[in-house]
Amino acid sequence: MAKVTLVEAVNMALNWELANDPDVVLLGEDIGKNGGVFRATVGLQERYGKLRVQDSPLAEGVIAGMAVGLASQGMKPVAEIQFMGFLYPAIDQIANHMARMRNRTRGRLTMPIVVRMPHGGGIHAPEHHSESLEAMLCHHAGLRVVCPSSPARAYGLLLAAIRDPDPVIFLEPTRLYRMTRQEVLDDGLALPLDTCHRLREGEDVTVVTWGAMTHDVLRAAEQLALEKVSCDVIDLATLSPIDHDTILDSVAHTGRLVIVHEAARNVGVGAEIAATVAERGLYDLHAPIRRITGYDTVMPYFRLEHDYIPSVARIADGIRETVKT
Amino acid sequence: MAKVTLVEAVNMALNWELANDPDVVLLGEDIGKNGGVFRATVGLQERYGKLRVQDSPLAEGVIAGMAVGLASQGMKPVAEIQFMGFLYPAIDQIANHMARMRNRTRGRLTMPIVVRMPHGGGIHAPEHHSESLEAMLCHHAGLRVVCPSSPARAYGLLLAAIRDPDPVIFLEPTRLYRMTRQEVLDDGLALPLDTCHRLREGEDVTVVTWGAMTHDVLRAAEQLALEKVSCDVIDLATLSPIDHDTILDSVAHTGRLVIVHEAARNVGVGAEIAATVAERGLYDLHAPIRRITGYDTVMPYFRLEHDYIPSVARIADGIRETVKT
Amino acid sequence: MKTVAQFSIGYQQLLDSEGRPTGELPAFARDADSLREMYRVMTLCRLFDAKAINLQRTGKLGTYAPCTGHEATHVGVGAAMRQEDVLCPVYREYGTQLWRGVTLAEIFIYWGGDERGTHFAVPREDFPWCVPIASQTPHAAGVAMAFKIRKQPRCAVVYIGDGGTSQGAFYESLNVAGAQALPVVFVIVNNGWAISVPVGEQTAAQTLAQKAIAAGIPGVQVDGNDVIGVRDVMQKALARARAGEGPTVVEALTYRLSDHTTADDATRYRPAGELEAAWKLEPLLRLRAYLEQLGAWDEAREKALRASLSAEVDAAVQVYQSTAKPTTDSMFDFLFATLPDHLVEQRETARHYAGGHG
Amino acid sequence: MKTVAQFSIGYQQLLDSEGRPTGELPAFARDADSLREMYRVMTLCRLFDAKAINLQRTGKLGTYAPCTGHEATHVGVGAAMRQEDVLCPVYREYGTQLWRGVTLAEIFIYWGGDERGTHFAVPREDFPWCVPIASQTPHAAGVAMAFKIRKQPRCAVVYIGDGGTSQGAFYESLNVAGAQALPVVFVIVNNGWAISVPVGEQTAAQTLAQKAIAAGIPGVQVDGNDVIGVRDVMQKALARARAGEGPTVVEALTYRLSDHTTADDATRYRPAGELEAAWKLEPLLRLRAYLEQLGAWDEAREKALRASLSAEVDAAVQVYQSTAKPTTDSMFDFLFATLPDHLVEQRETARHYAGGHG
Ligand SMILES: Cc1ncc(C[n+]2csc(CCOP(=O)(O)OP(=O)(O)O)c2C)c(N)n1
Ligand SMILES: Cc1ncc(C[n+]2csc(CCOP(=O)(O)OP(=O)(O)O)c2C)c(N)n1
Ligand SMILES: [Mg+2]
Ligand SMILES: [Mg+2]
Repeated sequence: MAKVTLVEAVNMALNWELANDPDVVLLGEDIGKNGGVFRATVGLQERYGKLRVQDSPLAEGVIAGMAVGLASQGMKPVAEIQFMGFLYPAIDQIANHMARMRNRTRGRLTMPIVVRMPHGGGIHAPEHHSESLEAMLCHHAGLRVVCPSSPARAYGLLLAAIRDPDPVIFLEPTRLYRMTRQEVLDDGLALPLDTCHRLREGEDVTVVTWGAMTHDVLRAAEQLALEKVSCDVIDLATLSPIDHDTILDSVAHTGRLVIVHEAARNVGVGAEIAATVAERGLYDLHAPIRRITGYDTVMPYFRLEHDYIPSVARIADGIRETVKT
Repeated sequence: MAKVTLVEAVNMALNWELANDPDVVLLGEDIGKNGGVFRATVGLQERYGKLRVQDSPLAEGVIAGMAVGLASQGMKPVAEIQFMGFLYPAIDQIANHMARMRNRTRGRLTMPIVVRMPHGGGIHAPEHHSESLEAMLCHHAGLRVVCPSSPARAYGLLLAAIRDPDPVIFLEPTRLYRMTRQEVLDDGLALPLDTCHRLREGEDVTVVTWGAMTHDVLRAAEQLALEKVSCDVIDLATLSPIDHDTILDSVAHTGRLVIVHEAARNVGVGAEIAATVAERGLYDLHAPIRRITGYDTVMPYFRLEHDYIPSVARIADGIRETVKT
Repeated sequence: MKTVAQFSIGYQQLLDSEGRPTGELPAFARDADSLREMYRVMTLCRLFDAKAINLQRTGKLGTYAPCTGHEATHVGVGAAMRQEDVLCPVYREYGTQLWRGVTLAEIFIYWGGDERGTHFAVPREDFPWCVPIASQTPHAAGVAMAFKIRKQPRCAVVYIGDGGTSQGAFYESLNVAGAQALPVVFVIVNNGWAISVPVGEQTAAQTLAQKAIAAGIPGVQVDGNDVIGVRDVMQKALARARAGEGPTVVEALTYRLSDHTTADDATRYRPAGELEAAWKLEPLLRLRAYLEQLGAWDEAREKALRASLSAEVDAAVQVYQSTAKPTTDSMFDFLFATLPDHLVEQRETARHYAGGHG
Repeated sequence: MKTVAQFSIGYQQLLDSEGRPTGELPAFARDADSLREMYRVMTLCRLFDAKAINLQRTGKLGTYAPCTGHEATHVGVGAAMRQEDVLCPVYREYGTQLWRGVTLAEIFIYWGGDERGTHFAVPREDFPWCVPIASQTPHAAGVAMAFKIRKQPRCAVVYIGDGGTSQGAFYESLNVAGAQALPVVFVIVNNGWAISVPVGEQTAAQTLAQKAIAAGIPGVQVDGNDVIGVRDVMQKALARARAGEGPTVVEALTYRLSDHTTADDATRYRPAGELEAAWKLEPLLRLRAYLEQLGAWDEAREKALRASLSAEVDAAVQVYQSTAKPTTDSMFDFLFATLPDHLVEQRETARHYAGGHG
């Protein structure tokens, strides 16, 4: 079994589905001969041809809109947006059509689409290449939003996303693309959507996070373990719909909740988690909920990006404070 | 002093600024001779000419993008998006440029822009004409989002928005456009932004809402008053940044919080209010926070729109439950 | 300066405004049955339109977008298509839709504010009405791409208005269709107005067909009030597409003889003289004149047709008005293939308050 | 079928690939000082580019978009503009920016991941680099509209790449500029590639200049490696715009002699032969050949120029490298004219953790 990076796991999953489902078709900018700017699609056009792995013209609206058309014919398009900051030209198609077509047509035309894109910062890229815009997507009913935190989860969740009969936005954390390697069996087995993953069991505080931040949270949790603070770390994995029950169960046990995300705080996904616990788990809380997030500023150019993204120190301090209260 | 509707108040404010500030320029679809599909700009092109009150080509991206260009030259564009569901083609310009230009250029190019648009449902309009998408806008740093709840507030807040040196998204509740008349003095006096308005004082529960829902909340509060339940009703008015202090003060007093909005619940603005109270006001809460909102579905076609929008009965029941807990 | 590229835009009119052939006509124009069928659907559109406006005025229908004036364009396009082709309409192309099997009742139900109106029993694969202007155009490109991948001899046809040609999505779709030689035909219905904005203020382009040049694909203008001309141009464009030769842009020149929608009042912005002049060119009279020249139509047939179509429209109104309000469950049940847990609770709440109106 | 509109696209080249005039040249081409100034800035671009790539390779600069090969287009455009005009660049048009007063240090600081690089001391009203492809085009239309409203004899100039011409925003901007006769010139830099996609796969259009036809405005092609041809075409387009005659599209045919950015490896997708052939047409050699024909240039001057420009570049590197990291406060302080309350607390937090790297 090969040890692969997250981006290689994505490539493996795409390859599996292309090989096994003739309806799967990939489209996006520079995904063909170039294999994608992150190399997620490397080798696939060569293997499956120019029609099944298409270089799109430089227009995200067309990529998403053609995916809608393809899906209406029963194909399963997997579209790539080159960076999340370039999602905006596609959002009309995603929100007004992908998310709505099944409902609009009372089930007549369905949208088994995946829209993949890099997510988050930390790779010293230019402006607009480091965004975390999941909140905007999660707010739109009719979409699933998924964000893996490891190569194995990327493989299994991407397979699940492609096989899902409804549109899934698949966010790939750029910091993780090549950060670690993991053994991933290329067995075509999907992981379930709509469910959290517990990354570490603990007693004192529930920490919910996703994507690249899971690694920083785990490092903070390790530090805290030395101080005898034990964290129940939950990887949200599917950001919408949220598996609130797992979180509520954990909070019922720990009595404390910290949410960590890279995106800006204001009206972020963390707010939804906090709000739901304040509605359904209020009496379990022994301390105020805490969100440790990106600031409510624009993602800065890269000299400051590590001052924007919550650091292990900031996370550890926040958890410490919460546990003390 | 004339009694005017909300849409007439909008027209008055636009007229005031056009008359008093030569840098103000209006752009949008059908805002000229036709006076706007809701008649918000009626008479203005006739008075100020085709350059200052411009019919734009049918392209929201151009409307927002030209506003950015105009603003960079020190003009004060007031752009109209015909319905909020047609905001998506403009969102790239709003999020990637309007919200960022001052920060990007370290204050060299600034964006004194207002983007006006109808907000919410309840007027039996076709699909895409009844959306409430404030959450998506509020999540983006660098923008202000404002939503008036009466003719007088529309007048005063719109003046403030136009005079503000930074971009303001101004949401005009369609249900209120012609619902009530109110005496509004055309005196050019702006209301402050970034602050809530208390619509009704009460002891038992804090109810936060905005836009058209304020009227339904007030009706529910009246009903509840007969049952000796007294509601502290807060009109959020500026949806981003949120005046959390006023809300927290009220919750400190009442011990209970209900949030009512028309938009879908998941990752909505209500979540941010709830999360902040769960962080900063947790110990004041005597009962779980409750959100009474649109469902996490697509806004239905109009035969069901009143089943989607929280009704007075649903609001009253929710407050009753919260007060009982 | 050296010239490196040259282009021209042609214009086709096969029946002049009096219904006289301008030259040799295509074969179908000598088939009286075929012509009468086109005339039937065009007349149905006219009667349906009047009824819909009437229902709206009396509070029995929501905002409605009329089609009066566009009948030749819509029916000409429909008649040129094959059933297995796919249509991506905007919101007023009932003539094409009726031709393809959408029912009057479905149209009423849609404008009555009920998603069930889009659940076309026939044609199953056509797109529903598309309100966000121009956003339907990439769908057609995607549909056409599916046909190309699967090597099916089918075409996508997509409508757009003169106003819609200002939206970027339209050009993007033309461009991708050209670059990938997709089997799709773009039909620009130039009816002179985009709500209150006349086409001359919408663009500096002398024709809208020339938008095609930007994408390196052929563009052609046709008299959109000449159903024979429209059908002929469309048949050729579809044949090209089906043969793998790529997309075409067809600009149909017609006129919006109504308000934009029932929520609009065109007298605010539109010169009365223009409307009057346009009525002289309207498409039904023209086809009828030609049919009469062929000896294939007369007053008696006209009366009978109108009576039977009126009955058809009335029957559809019946179906529409007896369609019960959708259940609140229907807000939830079509969102996903299987309802996620958190929506089960919301569905319960909605049931509990069903029918509430504040 | 009647022809209702005809169009053609012209191509201009004033110096051939050997630097020989193809006919009579404009006045400025006989002014040796002016030509030498263009040559100076073109050479500066070339040296700057090499230095920037080198800094990136050694970890001292972020991802960088080189300009090698584009110098004639960029400098030709800059030289044709007036200082009071406004430029809306994409991300690699340093030649135009340097001509207008942007400094080398600002360019380094920008690509070093610091917003202060966009705070141009000169030209104050130019737009900063614009990363989201094509989104700069409506800005230029808006700037031009401001000039029109205020009756100022100024123009906006906006760049876009061949890949960028696939984005809807570009067409929307052409269209509004045409419809409202705005003083703006759109410069399409056709360098053959959009990252890995060759222009022939990007569109079926034979020329990119013909995109203008969709908007009813003039479009022209120019040899983008011929700085005299570019400047001349641009001067004429700007004169037209300034005279109130509206926008023009200029397509400059050049070639990206580098990788797309330092994060790219063009050998993965680009035929080596193509690159080799393109080097034979590169713009510096051509202008130098012409200057030598005029007797206005020689090896000694070349050496002196390169030495002085190298020193200039090194000095800029010094400034760049001695620019301290921005404070965390700077994330907050430019967001709004006055910082809202809730950000004061966040600014404190950021200060507290300043410099932390996880
Ligand atoms: C993206 C978007 N913006 C605005 C609207 C509002 N709107 C509906 S129809 C219309 C005018 C359309 O004109 P045209 O394309 O000429 O079509 P016609 O109505 O004449 O058939 C406008 C502005 C919309 N539906 N979608
Ligand atoms: C909206 C958007 N989508 C994708 C990208 C990623 N991207 C950066 S440059 C580029 C290619 C641009 O090609 P072209 O317009 O020809 O300009 P060139 O780089 O050749 O100068 C792409 C796809 C982007 N910056 N913006
Ligand atoms: Mg029209
Ligand atoms: Mg290029």
